[in-house]
Amino acid sequence: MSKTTIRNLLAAVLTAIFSVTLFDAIYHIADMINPGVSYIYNAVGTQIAPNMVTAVIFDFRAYDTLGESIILLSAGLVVLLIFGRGLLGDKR
Amino acid sequence: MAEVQLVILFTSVALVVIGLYSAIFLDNIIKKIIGISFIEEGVNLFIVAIGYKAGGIVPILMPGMDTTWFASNAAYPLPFGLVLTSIVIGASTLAVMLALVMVLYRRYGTLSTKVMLADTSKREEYNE
Amino acid sequence: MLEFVLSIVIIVSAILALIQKDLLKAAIIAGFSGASVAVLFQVLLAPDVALTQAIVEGAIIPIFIALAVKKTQRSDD
Amino acid sequence: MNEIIPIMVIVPLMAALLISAFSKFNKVTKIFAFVVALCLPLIPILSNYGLHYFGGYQPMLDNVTGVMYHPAITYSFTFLQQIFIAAIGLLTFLVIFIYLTKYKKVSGPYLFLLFLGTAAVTAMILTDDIFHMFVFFEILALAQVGIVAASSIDYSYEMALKYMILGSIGSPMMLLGIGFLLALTGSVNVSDIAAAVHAGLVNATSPVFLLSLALIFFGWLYASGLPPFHTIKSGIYSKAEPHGAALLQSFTVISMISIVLIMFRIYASLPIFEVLIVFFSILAMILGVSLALTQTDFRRMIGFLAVGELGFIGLGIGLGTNFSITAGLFQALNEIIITALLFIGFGAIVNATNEVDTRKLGGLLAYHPKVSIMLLIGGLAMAGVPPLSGFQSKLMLVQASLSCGYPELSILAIMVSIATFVVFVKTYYTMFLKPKPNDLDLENKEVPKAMIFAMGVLLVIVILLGVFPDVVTSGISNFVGGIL
Repeated sequence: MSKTTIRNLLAAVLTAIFSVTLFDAIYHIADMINPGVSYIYNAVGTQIAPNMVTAVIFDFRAYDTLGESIILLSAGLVVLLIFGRGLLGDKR
Repeated sequence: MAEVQLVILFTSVALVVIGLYSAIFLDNIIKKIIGISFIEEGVNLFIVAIGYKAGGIVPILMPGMDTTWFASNAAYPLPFGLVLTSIVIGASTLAVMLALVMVLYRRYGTLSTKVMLADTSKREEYNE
Repeated sequence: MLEFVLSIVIIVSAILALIQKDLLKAAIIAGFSGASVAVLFQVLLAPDVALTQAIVEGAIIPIFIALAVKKTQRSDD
Repeated sequence: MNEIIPIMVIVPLMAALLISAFSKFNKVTKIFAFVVALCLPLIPILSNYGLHYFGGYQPMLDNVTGVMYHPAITYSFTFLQQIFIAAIGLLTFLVIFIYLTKYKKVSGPYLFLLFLGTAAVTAMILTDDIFHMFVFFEILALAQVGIVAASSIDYSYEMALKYMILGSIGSPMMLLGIGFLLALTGSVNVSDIAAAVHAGLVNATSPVFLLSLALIFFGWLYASGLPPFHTIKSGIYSKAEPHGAALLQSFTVISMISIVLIMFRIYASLPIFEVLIVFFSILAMILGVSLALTQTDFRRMIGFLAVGELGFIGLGIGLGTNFSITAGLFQALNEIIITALLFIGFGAIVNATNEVDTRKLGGLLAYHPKVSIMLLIGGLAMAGVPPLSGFQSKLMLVQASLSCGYPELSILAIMVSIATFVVFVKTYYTMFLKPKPNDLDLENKEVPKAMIFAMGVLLVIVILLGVFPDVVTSGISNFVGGIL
């Protein structure tokens, strides 16, 4: 039995165990959902914007949205870099 | 608890499992990347399903609604906000991966992971 | 009822995308799955997320994958 | 409220954006990058401790359930954050200084990525919000991939793609774990989640809670390069430019401790959590050292040694007492500085000889005496030789595991330290002391002055921390007392 076969078998078993656990957890979680801070958002957010999701992403968690736009920008820059702009040294 | 929610939660986990399977076991790198996009989709679907409220309304305050009634009946906005961020994150990482694949294809002429991502230390010894 | 149909459509199209030999078709089917997820978001009372999902997973990602496939080989063997 | 705290993230972020926009003006970019990099270690030292609520939203009381929630993202800044942000700021300054003096024409995207990575780890260690940490974790992953892809070393794209694919499996898993926690507690703020767990609102033995631990733990293993991700992490270090690798390993260490501290605050009541951390740490120590022994590429060797040292941090945190966590965090600080010193020093050798294979090197002591002496002291510090800083933290770790009643772990830690010493001395001997091979060509180059300067600064810190460890450990100990 070669090394890759054993590794594949191990990965298959682990994936199977993981999927079964995940399905089991999902079955339980539907009863355990706790709204938590969302009540506060729905109560306070009406004074900020009519759409609560907008209130969350542009007011309470606006800093996450900044991070999101930074990711978009940096992904663009990394793609440009991969296609050859701004590499170090004399690569290609 | 609502039946709708349970069905959608199961769908999301099924998507995660399908994506995980393809990302681990398939050889073609584009298929792997499609599988990774399924994992991200499944996770997003899971988080949105947390925000669902049976018999609730869309969390948008329409003119004429009472605010206290709205607060106790609207769906939960926090998971929706998180998912909006994570969708964009997933798309960005996918774009970077595809760019790397396009450059590496020029060098190897194949999309097989076994050839493209062979263990580099072994390959260096082989080349010498 | 709608969510049952959509769930089946999503899972079946995900599997179809992964067993498809032609990578361009696989990209389009993956986009179809993403668009169905967007409709599910609408069912789950999240219209904003549904809009973003429909644009990103339904259109932009399939276009990226199709571009990558166009620059590389088209079939999977 | 403390207005300076977000400035620590915003300054490198804005510097990155401005540099990428104006990279055409070479000279201006160089001066600007230098000035900003010089500011980075100074800002945390000058600012006060405190909390920052974004948007000014103080914690609010939910009238229905009577639970306090943090509606906005919270940053908390204490002594621990101060010391680590100052360390990463200093390291960024040195790396950017080396980079600016090495190349005549600066590359805008590369400087962007260096600053972006610094901003991302700063946000990760400051934040008290698990989803915010995830966002900056993704930014960090992109920055790492970019730094590796930009280097001029062969096969860097392959390594970047491999890292990216593993990352795109690891980080959605972490997000899924965060989703489970969000479902159980209704919040993504770590203080809220920890309060809910301690108050018994969450059933701590339910499979859902355990699964969320497993998923976030998987993401942590990927972020910190513990087994099964040790090979890819050391590969990443060896495919980056040496000064980039010095920064990459510090990113790894800081993301490791910031995630593990968050996990510790949430899951410390589960006994299996500490067992898991200790298990993977021991695995990392053994695998790291034994794989380092077999390497012929010395960059790869240092990469594996760095992974092995990560195990010591995990060991300290996994033991779970105040003293041991202090020891682990002190070890993290020492590792950032010592490994950076080693990467920069070996990078100087690569720069001077264009050769990375230890079998083809030899007799470098006569050619580069300063570098070799400093490297020797760095290696001794990593192995834990008194009176250097590595000795102090490892001594604390050994004492901690003895006082917890695990003498086996302390014996193991000592043995791994000795093995580290052996690996380092073997490599050092073949590179510096063994007679020079005939076909080795050493005519050309001097080691850049900037590298010597950076190594000197780091060496001074190593010696100072070794002689006066109390300056750092007493403050860290206070912080640990706050989270226990």
